[in-house]
Amino acid sequence: MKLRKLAAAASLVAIGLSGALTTPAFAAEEQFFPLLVYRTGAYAPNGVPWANGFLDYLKLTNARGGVNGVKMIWEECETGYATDRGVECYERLKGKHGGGTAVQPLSTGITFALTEKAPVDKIPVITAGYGRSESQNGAVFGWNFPLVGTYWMGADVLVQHIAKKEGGFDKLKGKKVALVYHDSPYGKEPIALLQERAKMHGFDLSLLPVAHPGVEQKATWLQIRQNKPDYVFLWGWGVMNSTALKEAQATGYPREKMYGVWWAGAEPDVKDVGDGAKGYNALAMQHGAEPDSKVVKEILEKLHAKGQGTGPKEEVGQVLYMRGLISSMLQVEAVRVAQGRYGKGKRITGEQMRWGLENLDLDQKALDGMGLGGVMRPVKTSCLDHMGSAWARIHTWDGKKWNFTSDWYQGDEKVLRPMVMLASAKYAEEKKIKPRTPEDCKK
Amino acid sequence: MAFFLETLLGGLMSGMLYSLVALGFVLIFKASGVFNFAQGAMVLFAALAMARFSEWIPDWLGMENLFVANLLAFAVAVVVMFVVAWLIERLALRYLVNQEGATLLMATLGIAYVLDGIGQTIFGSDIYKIDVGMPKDPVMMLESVFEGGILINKEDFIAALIAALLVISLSIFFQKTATGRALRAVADDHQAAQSIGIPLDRIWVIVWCVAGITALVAGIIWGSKLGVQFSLSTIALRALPVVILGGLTSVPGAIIGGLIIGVGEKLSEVYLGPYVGGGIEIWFAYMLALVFLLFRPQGLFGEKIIDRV
Amino acid sequence: MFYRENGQFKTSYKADQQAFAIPQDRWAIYAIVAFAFIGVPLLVDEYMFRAILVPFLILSLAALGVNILVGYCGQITLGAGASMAVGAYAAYNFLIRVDGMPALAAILLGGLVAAAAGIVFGAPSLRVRGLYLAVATLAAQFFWDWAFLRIKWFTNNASSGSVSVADISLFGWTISTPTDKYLFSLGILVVFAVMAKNLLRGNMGRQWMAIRDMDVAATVIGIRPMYSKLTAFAVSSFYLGVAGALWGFVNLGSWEPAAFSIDRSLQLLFMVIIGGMGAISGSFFGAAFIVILPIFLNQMLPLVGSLFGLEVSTALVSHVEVIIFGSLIVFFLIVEPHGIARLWATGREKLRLWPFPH
Amino acid sequence: MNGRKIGEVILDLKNISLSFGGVKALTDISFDVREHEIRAIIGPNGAGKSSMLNVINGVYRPQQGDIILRGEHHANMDSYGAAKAGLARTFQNIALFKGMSVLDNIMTGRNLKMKANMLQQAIWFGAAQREELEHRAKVEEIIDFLEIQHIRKTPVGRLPYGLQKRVDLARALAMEPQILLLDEPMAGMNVEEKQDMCRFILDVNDQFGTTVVLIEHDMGVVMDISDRVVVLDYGKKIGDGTPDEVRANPDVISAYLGASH
Repeated sequence: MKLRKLAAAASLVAIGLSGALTTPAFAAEEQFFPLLVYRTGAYAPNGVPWANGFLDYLKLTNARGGVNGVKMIWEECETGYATDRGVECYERLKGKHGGGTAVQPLSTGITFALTEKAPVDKIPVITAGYGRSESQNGAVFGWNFPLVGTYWMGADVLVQHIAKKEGGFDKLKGKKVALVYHDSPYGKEPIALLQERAKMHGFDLSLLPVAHPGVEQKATWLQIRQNKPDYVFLWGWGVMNSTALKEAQATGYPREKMYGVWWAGAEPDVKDVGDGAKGYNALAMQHGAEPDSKVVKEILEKLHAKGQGTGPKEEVGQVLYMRGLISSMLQVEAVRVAQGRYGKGKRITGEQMRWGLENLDLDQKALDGMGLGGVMRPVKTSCLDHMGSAWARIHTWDGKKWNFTSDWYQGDEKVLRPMVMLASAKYAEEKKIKPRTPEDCKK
Repeated sequence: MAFFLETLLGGLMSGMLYSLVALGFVLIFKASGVFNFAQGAMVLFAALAMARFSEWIPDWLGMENLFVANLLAFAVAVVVMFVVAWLIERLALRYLVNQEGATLLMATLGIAYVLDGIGQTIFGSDIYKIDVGMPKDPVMMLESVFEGGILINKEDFIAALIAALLVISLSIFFQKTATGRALRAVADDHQAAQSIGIPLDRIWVIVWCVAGITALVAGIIWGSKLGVQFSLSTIALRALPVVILGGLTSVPGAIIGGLIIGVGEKLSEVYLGPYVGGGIEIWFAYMLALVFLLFRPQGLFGEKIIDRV
Repeated sequence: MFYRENGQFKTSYKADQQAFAIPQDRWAIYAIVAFAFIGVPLLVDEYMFRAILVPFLILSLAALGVNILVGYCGQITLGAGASMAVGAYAAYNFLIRVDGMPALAAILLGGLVAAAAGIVFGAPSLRVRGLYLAVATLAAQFFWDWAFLRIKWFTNNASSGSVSVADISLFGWTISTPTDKYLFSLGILVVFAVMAKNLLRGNMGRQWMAIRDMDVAATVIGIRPMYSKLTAFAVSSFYLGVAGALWGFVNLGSWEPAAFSIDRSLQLLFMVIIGGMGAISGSFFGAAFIVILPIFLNQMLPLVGSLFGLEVSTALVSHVEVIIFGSLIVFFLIVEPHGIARLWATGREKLRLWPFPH
Repeated sequence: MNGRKIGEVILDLKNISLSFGGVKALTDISFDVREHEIRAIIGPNGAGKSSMLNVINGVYRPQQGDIILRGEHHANMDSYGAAKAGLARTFQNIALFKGMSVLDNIMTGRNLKMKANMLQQAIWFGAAQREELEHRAKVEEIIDFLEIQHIRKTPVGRLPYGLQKRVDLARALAMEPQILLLDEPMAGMNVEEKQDMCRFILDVNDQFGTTVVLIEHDMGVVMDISDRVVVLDYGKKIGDGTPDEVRANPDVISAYLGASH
């Protein structure tokens, strides 16, 4: 018992010490971001570039002089993609340096857990391109921000794309679509939408789960070989993606008919498959690999050239790096918006941050200004719409790099909205949440 | 029918790959009574070494030839695995002689953690490539007999061949060489072997070295198939039912067990899976092994265990 | 010198059979429990509650369950996480499917369901042991992992497979603040620890230990291996099930099967090895150690690194963490198979004799 | 010799045969045990003596034969049934519970007599505590009887061999058996310890009227304390009778001479 107390005391001391050390001396206002990342474990190859992009944009913001002089500060915590560790990280970091501004867990599991805690702590949970799809409804999910993309919207775009390829939604009738998915809340998210769409258009949807971490897929692909689906949607993460591509190659399933979600469409997923992945398509959550964008050049010049960059230089501009960068940008911009209302040059609280996130309005000019012109489309959020943009396109791997191969699609509101409303109403009832009204939003 | 055969063949080939990992278990268990849970971590460690050195060596030496680079990397990886084996014996196992099986099992779990940590610290935790020129595309067979033919995965086929070769050479090693015979003597009776002058600790180092090499071969095959990444260490969990089924002390058991498990899980997933929602192969393999255990606690080819009072 | 038994004579077997026969120990335990209930809530902050103390309490309870099975009955298990999962999901279903079900009752019923499942998957222990049993328990682990992912009924048809529980209440006391959660978990832990102590010092505990130490001899004096092993599985799974339900209801609030994966099973086993097999206190030591070490390293390593002008990345910290865990497991198995609890006991022994070593 | 009265046959073994794989351990062995007597089984190493005891209390299952305990026929015993029927035993290679104290080891011998259910035990106060104290008192009597008060709380693993043997006996006695099977209770002891052990066996037999079946190597001891002796060699019975009869049996003599004992 004594040992336990000793250790607890020691860790308390350590917490105090590290707090003292990382607090810089100068007086300017600081905006603190807890960083939940994973650089180890089964999903590290995908977690690392995202984290590096995320971090680099915060560094770049400081190099640009902060947000109206407010400096961005952060602390990293390794979650290993495990929910309980993620929660511990969140608890540890949320109160530091005057409180966390917003948190981005990069894990659907952690998102689910934090969804319960965020309203209590008043810290927004930003899940750009992941998390629970119904949390788009800000009236019920007041603190969740699935900015720029949800899985339902992504799946919807995929269906639209294959319908276009086939020559219209009516041509989907009788077609076979197989969903190969990571057997976790993440992988299961699109099922509801795909089932809805399957009902609407009469295509046949088969579900093929793959157990964590996804290195054993032989049986899955044997089934695909037998059923010969017209399209395979891949909802994988980490090593599951490259394994799927290798198995597809080994069973001779044409990669051209495979479509990945945006988490299954980055360099780590295809690079060691190389030519075997040629022709494989994936959703681009607006952006793809953007080595030529202005923001990337700026980062290389302002950070990496001075040895202040995070991670290897080659990674800058890759798909997941850009995803991290954009996620980071969105929160920095929300800080800017919030400052506009609550005082320029001041530190904002989590609650003020929420207002900022609900009033994001990044038009083309703003994007160009940040060097993100051509990388993504404008985003405009509201109190009731926490996604802000429902656009995506497809990119294809040519054996060496990702190239855009489609026009922009927009998720179909007529399909998405009812589903979001239904699911969030169910959640509100379970949790006894009183949805916010437009009047509440004005506060 | 064609599909059934295909599934069967697919199962046999993944079974062969499981056997390759299972062999490492059997070797160590035979010679030292240790159920080496760290075998998976060793596979990862070996594969990481191989992948990284085949990347670094051309850089250091400034050469291009992939074959030579692979060869050199293989040699270095072998040395690395020897060092690992020696350290494991030196730092842990020698203090755990004659402990209960369960204790040793837990110790190897600890070793697995250490290897995972050190491996990723030295070699990194990204996904790496081993390119030994394995063909990736499938071939079709018997197209005249079945419509669409039967698909054979060339890579798996070669892997199965290599596994078979490894088993044969291990058998020869055990039967024909003096060291091999000493190993078998140790396996039969530690004290007796010691009393006729077989140095136990050296034998154990050798066995761990051999297991290290099997891990390396398994790592190369699996690594070139899946990419070298942390998840590779989880294949130990897939090979576990194989050894249980085949018997912990039997080399042929590891092979037959691997084939049975491979076929069993693929058939179950393909034919049973769709009725219950799929994803059943992992626990099905375990259940298969478990049901088997209840009827034959020593496994297919294992030695019968008799308790004496 | 202060820790002396001289002059304390027990005049009845009753006094000698007490849970803590030495008065100093007894008072120390009372003091610690009292401090935990009254002192701690006054002293520590929210972070300590949420990130350290609540997980510590719940994992202690789980480790206690594992210790009963592994440390006292000698049956190895790699499926402890599965028992927690069964407890958590069963409790969840009782809570949402039965109107007016009190949360505490749901948690206990979850424990009972876990106990039943534990008996089923413990049955192979009658035929197999050691490594083979480890495999049987792994089968349970993978089976339940799968079942909770795949069988929608268990998750109330949640499309994601993730379930959540709003704040629970106990006789009108809503458990929502970290302090509430802490006190609730602490209360349950204390009750369960006392019950474990009672079981283990009585006939049941002796039967388990007899089976552990020498099962043939145990049979000969009339202990039925089947009954003893299965009760050990049942009691252990009951503890794990309750711990799992608490982990879900109180600590996470929202969870998915991955919260109770094989990693959790291994973690619990390590707690018991490091803390001390066959010692109730070992469960607490082990849980404390495993909860605190990663947090401690996360804080300390970058500091140590900065002393030498090195930047320690989060990746390195977590690698170092697994290396340290692994090394400690091997270390304890070699040097002190009874873990921290025995080190502590040895230290106390010295204290009792101090200052005269003989 | 003393005042106890040897009674009827309590345990009758008929045509017992036991083999492991192809190896015959016991071949067609029959003998009986009478109430209150001390019955010895002797024979050279590997004669099948321990196997015989293992058959009697159900550790091994014989392929053939009939075990008649108090008039009830059993094709084989099971250990639990044997324990319930009042058979207790000690082991040649001491089978104590190493992780437990002497007291706890002996208390396990009472397990069949303890009735509190698991819930009562978990709550402790009430039925379980009462029961525990009752049995503790009984166990303390045995501890006094075997003169091991001073080591009550010691883990058995730390005890010297002779004392472990005594604890082993104590645990068997705690079962209050009707028939006590002793497997080489004096092996490895010095003369003094042997004398103590002899005294205990005779006292048990005398005071509690317990029937004793005993395997022993030390011929002097066997001939001194036992009422009847059965002799095994290579799994076969070669002699049976009073010590004097056995001593005069030519088969027994040749077996022992041949076995250089």
